[in-house]
This record gives sequence, C-alpha cells and structure tokens, in this order.
Amino acid sequence: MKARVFVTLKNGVLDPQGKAIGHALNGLGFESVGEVRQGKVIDLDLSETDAAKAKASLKEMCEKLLANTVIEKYEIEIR
Amino acid sequence: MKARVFVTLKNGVLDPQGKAIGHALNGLGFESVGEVRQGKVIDLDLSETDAAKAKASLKEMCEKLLANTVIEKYEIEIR
Amino acid sequence: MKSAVIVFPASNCDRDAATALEEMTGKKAAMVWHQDSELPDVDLVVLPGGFSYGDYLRCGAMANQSKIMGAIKAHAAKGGAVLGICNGFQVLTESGLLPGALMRNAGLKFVCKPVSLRVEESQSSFTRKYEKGQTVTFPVAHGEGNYYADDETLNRLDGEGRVMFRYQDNPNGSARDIAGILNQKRNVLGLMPHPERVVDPLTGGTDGRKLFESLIEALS
Amino acid sequence: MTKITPELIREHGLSDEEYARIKGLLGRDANLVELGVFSVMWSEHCSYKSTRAHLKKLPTKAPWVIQGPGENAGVIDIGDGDACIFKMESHNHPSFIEPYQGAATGVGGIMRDVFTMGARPIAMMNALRFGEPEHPKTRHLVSGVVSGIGGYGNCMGVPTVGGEVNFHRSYNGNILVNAMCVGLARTDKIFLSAAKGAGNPVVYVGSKTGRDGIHGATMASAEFNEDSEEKRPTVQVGDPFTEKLLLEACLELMATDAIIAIQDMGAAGLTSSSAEMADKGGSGIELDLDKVPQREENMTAYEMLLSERQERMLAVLKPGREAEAEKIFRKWELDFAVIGVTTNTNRFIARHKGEIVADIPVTSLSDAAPVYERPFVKRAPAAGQPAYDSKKPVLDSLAKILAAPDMASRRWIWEQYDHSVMNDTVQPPGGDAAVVRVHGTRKALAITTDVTPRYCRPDPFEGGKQAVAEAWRNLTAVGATPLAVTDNLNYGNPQKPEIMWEIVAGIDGIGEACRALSFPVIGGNCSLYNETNGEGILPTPAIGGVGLIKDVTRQAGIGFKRDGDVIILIGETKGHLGQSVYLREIEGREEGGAPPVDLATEKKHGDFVRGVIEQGRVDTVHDLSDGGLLVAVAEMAIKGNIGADIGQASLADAIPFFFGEDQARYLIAAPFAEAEKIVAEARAAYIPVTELGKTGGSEIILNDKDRVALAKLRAAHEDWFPRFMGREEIPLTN
Ligand SMILES: Nc1ncnc2c1ncn2[C@@H]1O[C@H](COP(=O)(O)OP(=O)(O)O)[C@@H](O)[C@H]1O
Ligand SMILES: [Mg+2]
Repeated sequence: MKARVFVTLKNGVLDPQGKAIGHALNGLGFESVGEVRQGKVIDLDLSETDAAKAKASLKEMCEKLLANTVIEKYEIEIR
Repeated sequence: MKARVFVTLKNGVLDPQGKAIGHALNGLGFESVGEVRQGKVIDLDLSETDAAKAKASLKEMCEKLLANTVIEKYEIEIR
Repeated sequence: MKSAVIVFPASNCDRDAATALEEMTGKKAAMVWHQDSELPDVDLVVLPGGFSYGDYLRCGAMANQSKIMGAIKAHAAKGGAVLGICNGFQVLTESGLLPGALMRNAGLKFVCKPVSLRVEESQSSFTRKYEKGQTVTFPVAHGEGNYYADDETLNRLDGEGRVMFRYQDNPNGSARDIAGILNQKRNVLGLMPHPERVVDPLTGGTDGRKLFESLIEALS
Repeated sequence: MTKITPELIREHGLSDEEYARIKGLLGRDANLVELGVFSVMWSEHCSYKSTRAHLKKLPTKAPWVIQGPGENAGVIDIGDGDACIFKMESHNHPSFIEPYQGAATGVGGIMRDVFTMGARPIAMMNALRFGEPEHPKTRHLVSGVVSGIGGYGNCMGVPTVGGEVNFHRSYNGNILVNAMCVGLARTDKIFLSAAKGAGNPVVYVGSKTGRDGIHGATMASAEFNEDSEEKRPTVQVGDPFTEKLLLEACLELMATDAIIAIQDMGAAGLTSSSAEMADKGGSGIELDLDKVPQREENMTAYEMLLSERQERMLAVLKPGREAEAEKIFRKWELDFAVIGVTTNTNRFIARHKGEIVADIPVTSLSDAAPVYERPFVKRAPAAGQPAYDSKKPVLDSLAKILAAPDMASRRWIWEQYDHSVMNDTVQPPGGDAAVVRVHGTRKALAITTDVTPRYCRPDPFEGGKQAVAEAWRNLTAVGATPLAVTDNLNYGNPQKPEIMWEIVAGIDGIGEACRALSFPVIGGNCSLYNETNGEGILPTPAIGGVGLIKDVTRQAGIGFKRDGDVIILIGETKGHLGQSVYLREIEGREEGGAPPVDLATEKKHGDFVRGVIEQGRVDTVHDLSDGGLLVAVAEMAIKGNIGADIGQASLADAIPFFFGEDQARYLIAAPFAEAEKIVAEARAAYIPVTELGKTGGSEIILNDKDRVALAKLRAAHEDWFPRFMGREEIPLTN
C-alpha cells in the first residue's frame, strides 16, 4: 500500500518560505499568485494491507515523528 | 482558485532524508514502513479563474522556479 | 585584476570575498547589488557564499532570478571569469552556467570544518599556481553541497578535465567526491569550499591564496 | 466590553493584589487590552519582580563600561573608538516545546538586542542544558536545538564560536537554551532606546504582525480563539532571512543621523518596546494600531499589542526623516510604517478603529510594577571530602571521564555551526575561550560562557562565585584581559523559599566575584520557574564573559605545540573531590560541597598567567576545571596531537591529585629555558608552581609506568556524541 502524508504549518503560523516563494513568483510576473504556503510531502510504501490499520498507524507516525503538532498539522492520504 | 504543486526528487536521485525518515520510523517500531521519499508541497492562492490558464501558468512557475528539473519532478493539482 | 562581488539579499560571505580580493589584489572589489542590471568593467565576478533569499525553496533558486544574472551570463559568454563559492556555486548550477545540482548533504546536517582537497587540474585561470595533484585545506560550511549530476555529465566533467577540486574525505556525499567544477569554456568555476576564508595564517591558513594569485596572473 | 473577572485576571498571570494596584494606578477598572498590557509588562520576564531588588547589588561600573544594565545590551570600550556590545538571553520554554524554532528564535532575539544598539554582531555563543542522555526526549531536543541555533546563526552569517553543554536529570522537563551575541560598533555610534522629545514619528519596521506568539495564558479565553480547530501556537517560527535584511537595513539607517531611539520588539512585542522607549525618554507615546503592518485579517488591538512576532523593530525618528528611512527599508524589501508619535503626556495610548483602546500612565508599566522581597531559607552547605576507592586505576578512569556526556568532545555540535564566516575567528570552538579578531585591527575579543550547576546546588553562593571565576579564568587562559559579564540566571520557582535562597545566594556570589575581579555585570537576563512536577532545575546562573586581547599574535591555545615542552602547573592542588566529575562518573555519586573559590588567589594566578602570554613568552595554556588536572593534560594532548609524560608531584593519593577540582589553577607548556624562568618568577611571587613533566610522544605516561595511547583517549573523547546522537535523529526540514 502507498500512503502520502502532508505536513504543513498551521494557519496563522508564519511561513517564511511560502512568503518568499510568493514574493519571488510575483517578481517573475506571476501576478495572479496570492498567498503561498510551503509544506512537506512524505510518500511511504507500507506492507500493511488493511487501510484502516494503515491509517491508524500513519496517524501515530505523524504524532510521534513526522509532524510537530505545536506548529504543524498533517493530512493522510491512502492511495 | 487554489492550486497545489508537488515537487519531489526524480526516481533514481538518492533521497537521504526520506531514507532517514524510513529508518527512524522502523526504529520506532513501525515495521510496515518500506521506502520513504520526501518532497515539497506548495499551496498557492491564485486570482486566476480559468483553470486551463492557471494550469499553464503553474507549469511555467514550476519550470522557472519551483522545481529544479535536473533533480526534481513536479505535479500540479487545481482544487 | 578588477573584480566585483554580487550582493544578494542574505548573501553573507560578500564581505569575506571582498576582503580577500582587496588583500590579494590591492584593489577594492566593486559591490554589486542584485537589482542592478549592469556590471562594472571587471575581469572577475564573484558570487559569494551565504543564504541568498534565506535558502528558501532551494539554495540559489531565487537568486538565479535576480536582475543581475543577465549581466553575469553575458560576462561569462564573453569569456569573463566567474567564481561561485558555496551559495554562489548553487546559484551557478541553478542558472545553468554550470551543470548538475547541489543537494542536501547526505548526512542531513550543516557541516563546517576544514577539509582536505585534491587540486585535480592546474590548467585553468583559477588553479594555475597550484600543482596538479596537490593537497590543500579549505573550510566548508554548508548544508547543501552534495553535488549531483547524471552519469553522462559526470563522465564528461571527468573526461574534459573540468573537475577542479575533489574531497579527500567526502563531507557531504557529493558524486565522485566533487568539490568544484569548471564550465566547458573554463572561465566559470563553482566550488563549495571557501578559498576566501584561507588567505590569512591567523584565521585558518593560507591555502586559498594561490587561487587568487592564479586569477591575478591570468586576468591582469 | 469584556468584564474583568477574577478568572481573567488569573489567566493573565496577575494576582488580585496586583489587579487592585492596577486599578489604583488607572483610577478605574482596566479594559481587556489594558489588562493584557499590564500582564506582560508586569510579568516576571519583563519586570524582574522577584529579582530586581537583588540584581541591584551587582557591580555594574568600571572605567571601560559605556552602558551597563538597563538597555537592550551592555557596552564596553575596547579602545581606538571601538565598542563591544553584548548580551545573553534565554529561550528555555519555547525550545522545550519546539526545539528547532525555539532555539532559532532565541538566537534571532538576542541578535536584535545587539544590533538595535548599532552593533554588527560578530560572534554567537550558546549555553545549553539538557536532561539525562537516557531520557526519551533528550536526543530529539539536542538535535532540534542544535540545528535551530545553526539554522538561524548560519543564515545570518555570524559565526557561532562556542558555548557549553551539560546533561543532568534535573533538566529532563526544563531544558535551558541561553544564547549570547557579541557585536562591534564605534563608541560614537551607539543607539539607545530613550524616546526623548514630543512630536517625533514612531516607525515600525521588519516583519508584519501576526497572531503568533501571543502569551499562552490568554489563549484560554474564548474570545481569542476564533479558529477553534487549531489552538494558537505560542511558539514562533523564525525567519532568519528577514532578520538578515533587518540587520543590514538598520545598520544602513544607523549610518545616517535620523534615529532618536530604537528598540527591538522582543518579549511582549509592540507593547514593551513602545512603553519602554517612552519610559526611558520620559515621554509619552501614541500608537495608531490601524497602521501596523498586519499579516492576518481582523486582528484585534489586544493581539497587535501582544503579538511576539519576531524580526521587528520600533524606532523613533527625527521629524521629517521618514522618507529617507522608508527608502532604506524598501530597498531591503521590508515593511515600514509610521504607526505613532511621541508625546509629552507620559501616557501610553493606543488607538484602534478610531477608538482609544488603551490609555495608561507610562510609569505605571515600569517603575510602578511590583517588586517582591520574596522570603528565602538557607540550606546547610555540604562539606568534607567524600569517600572514594583509592585503588581504581587512574588511566582507566581518565578514558571513562573523557567519554562522559558532560566531558566528551562537542565537535558534533559545533561542526553544525558556521564558526569561520566573517573570517576573523582566530580560535574556533574547542579551546578555553573563543577568540575573534576585531575586523581590520590587531585586537581580538575573547568570549566564553560558564557555570558549573552541580556546584550551585549544594552551595549557590560558591557556585555563583565559581561561575564568574571560571569565565574570568577562561578569558585569561587565552591571554585576554577580562572586561565584563552578561549573566543568564536560570532557576526554579522563586515563590519557594529554598529556591529564592538559591537565587539570592547566587547573585551574591556573582557580585562578590565580579567585584573582586573587576569584572562588572553590564547586562543579563533571568529565567525563573524552570520546574516540572515541583522539581526545580539545578541552579544555573550562566556567565557570559568578554575580554580583550590587545595583540592577536600574542595569545594562547590549549593544544600542545612542540615535543619537549615543560608542563607547568600554576596553583595549589588540595584534591577537592566534592561534586567532582570524578565522583559522579567513576563513583556514581553526586556528593559533597562545591570547591571553594579564593578570589584573591584567582586574581593573582590569573594575572601572572596572562602576563607571560602578553609578553609573547607562552602560547600553550589551559585552565583547570571540570575533571581536574589529568583531564586538562589529556585535552591539551588530544588537541595538539602530542603526548605527555608526567608525574604525581604532590599529595599522597593519586586520585585527588589527578582529578580534584581545586580552583585558580592553570597548566602552561613552554620550552625548557622559558619554563625555568616562569617557574622562578612564579616562586618569587609566592605562586604555587609545579613542574609536572614534558610533552612528546603519542601516549600519556604517568609516573614512568602507566601509559595510555592518545589515539585511545581521542577515540573515547570524540565518539560519545556522534554515537549518542546516531542517525535516527533527523532534523525534518524542507
Ligand atoms: N540577571 C541580570 N543581571 C543584570 N542585569 C540584568 C539581569 N537581568 C536583566 N538585566 C538587565 O535588565 C534589562 C532588561 O532585560 P531584558 O528584559 O532581558 O531585556 P530585553 O527587553 O532587551 O530582552 C537589560 O538591560 C538587562 O541587561
Ligand atoms: Mg531588547
């Protein structure tokens, strides 16, 4: 099974990278670009075959290692 | 309009960070975890309303700035 | 030799480069703001180390979009010398002036320490004062100095004698221990280690002096 | 309008008596915004209410002190029109919650304190304390803190040249992250925070204000919790890129004469920076919050006044100079806004959407803040030499000690810091003090941070003295004349009398040592309430010391440099094993009293050692501290990659001789002829001096019989940290 985890900064937390990217894109003439936020995407191969179990275990991975829930939130996608 | 861009390392380009995450997850007892790859996710607010135009412009952003196509590939998602 | 140092937002080895150039050439380097569109009349352009644009997104990616890059490319096309150190090397690969890319260190950590380098070629304006095969010590200070290029490119770099410096003890996972490379026309050098930090015996040694002496001899 | 209830008062960390006092000062009830303003200004962090009465006792003056405590950082004169500006500050709690960002923003904050005074930062130090290595959180915290410090400092292009690290279970739930910044300015270009005069524009520069970092206590009140799915984090994300631009832009503006006063927005953000500037200038200030650059929509006055967004500064300009200043900040792509004006009303007034949302007498936020003489009770100090097994083989113990968590090489850490950028680092991390040249001169600054917390628990007074003495000794050992101190007083809960005693005695000890050594305190920071589950940290009054080397070619390092040098011990060895590293690492006990510090002896011995370095006669010196004599010899040998052949010169028993932690001692290595002269001169000055042996070979040899290969000691010393950290701890970055 393949899973994808998104780890992004919580709303309201300053995202200096996103800000700089947005600024650079505007500078390049992409004027339609408004707010930009950057996060991480983590793709995992899992030997687990039960989707529910996989999801539970991914949640635990996020809480334990992949995200710092003080400033980050995460989304899990089983594909 | 909101768009999401994924920038990930091309297959064949070594991803030490992904490997380290995989290793750490295995170390934490998540034995089901096999290969792990890490990439970037960039969320953009666009004032553009035409999806086709937005997509074309996002492609240009990726080629020009968001991805280094020597090592990275990208996917675009209009949401 | 007349030289210019490019200043990007959050360049931070610009002063070090200027100090070394002044010490070695006796002349002040021109400091050129990234928003300028023209270079002064110089023989050498230095892209200094640092964290241009905070290294956000990718090291060197945003600096590569600066206005001054057009002038730098034109300078290089005319055969003018360009030296990219550390972040400057990253900007040069992003701009396509040098092949390949610099990825995150294999050890995933920033690494600052003196490293031993083999001078692979003395046939260049950057290295003519060194002996081929000589070992020198320059410091590295980077988080993303892991040189990557596909095999074809690597073979070409090797075949054309364009690998100028190789790590003796690879600190970052670089392909084929590459620390610095030349472009095909041999007038653009990019390297991760810092020659400008080794021009004074009190602060790390003098192994970098010959690089500047080479340039002075070649370009004056 | 929100009613001020007892719950709300408590959530703001104020007592009922304090609120009554606020009402008295205002002559009415406070509104919610005002309550927020008082709560941050009267917090322990900003008002020093528990320590202020005691801090007054510290010596702060000397002919070379230009600015003592009371400004963003202290300033000393280092000759030729050059000034050195420095300060140390803690970011303990945020670093525990989010180690990378907590440490990074700590670095950013202390840099702003220094460059807001007109200095270019030239060196960073950090004093770190973590829980025991076995604790499940420790590696994660070490990894995050170290990469956060590096992440911010490296991007700023300021070398991080040293610091210290301890591990102890008392820090399991309360790590300490103290960062120190040293900068250089010209004595006639120092910027202060006194907003003198009325009618001057108040300008805001740097990052936009967001809701991030608003005081945790207030988060509980529902009114500020619009997006309930995500509790507002109180941790800041650092933006070193913006800070670097802010630094360059501020220095560019400072090169003009447009500034009247300037101050960074640190703790308590806009509120404290504006109120403090008005207070120091004896003026008033009016802010129009609608003009504040905002990152988020619908921000309330409360949020704007209390946001602790980093990378921002507040300046008061001469009228008419706004456009010139704006041009500079725009060039660096930073926000710039005139958000207010100084007045002669002595009131702090904030307007929002046409209404006055706060109207407070300025002095009620500063002078009228409460000061507490908290009660304290003394613990009896421990005394006497602890028992030990005298048969343990000395060299085995040495190898073990060199690989102990507190003693092992910190290379794993400092190789992650750019310590050579700016090209003036003469002594990188790994010596007694870092040495950084004053750019373009022959002068250099020596910098160190020191405290031995395990001494401070049994004897906070001697421990405080010792911290100062060790900092002074470290500066001396490189050949510098120690000039001044910044402190960072980390303690537990001051409302507990036994902790309050630790604080009071610690300050007394620091004061006594600073007075005796002419080493004034020119700034500092207090971090109290470092407690988890009722257990306080070891008292940890970190001392940051700065000294001056007049001729950078005359300095000393710890590494042996030549074969055949004579190794000389300066100072008396009594063999004090109480609270020693030996006792803890080899006998497994933390016991006994702190080693006594005789300040007159410290001064005498130190002045002698500095003298021979300054005369250019000696280039190899190491002071004796943690681990004692043999550990120092081993460190000198490992650093220089040259062995030593030494003998037990006094005391009947080898263990106290080689591992005792008596103070006021140094090792010198010098060629034979010079060594003979030094010994004679020391004797003539009645300074205890012993010839221990000679440098050479690739082993350490004791008493002509026991020997150990340097390679083995080096491996033990270097391996511990990388092995401990392993590969699992990965800083997750983009
Ligand atoms: N322990 C201390 N010893 C001496 N001075 C101190 C101490 N703690 C704080 N100070 C001084 O009090 C003033 C206010 O400190 P602080 O609030 O930490 O400064 P800032 O607002 O710049 O962060 C500073 O000038 C500081 O030097
Ligand atoms: Mg301050």
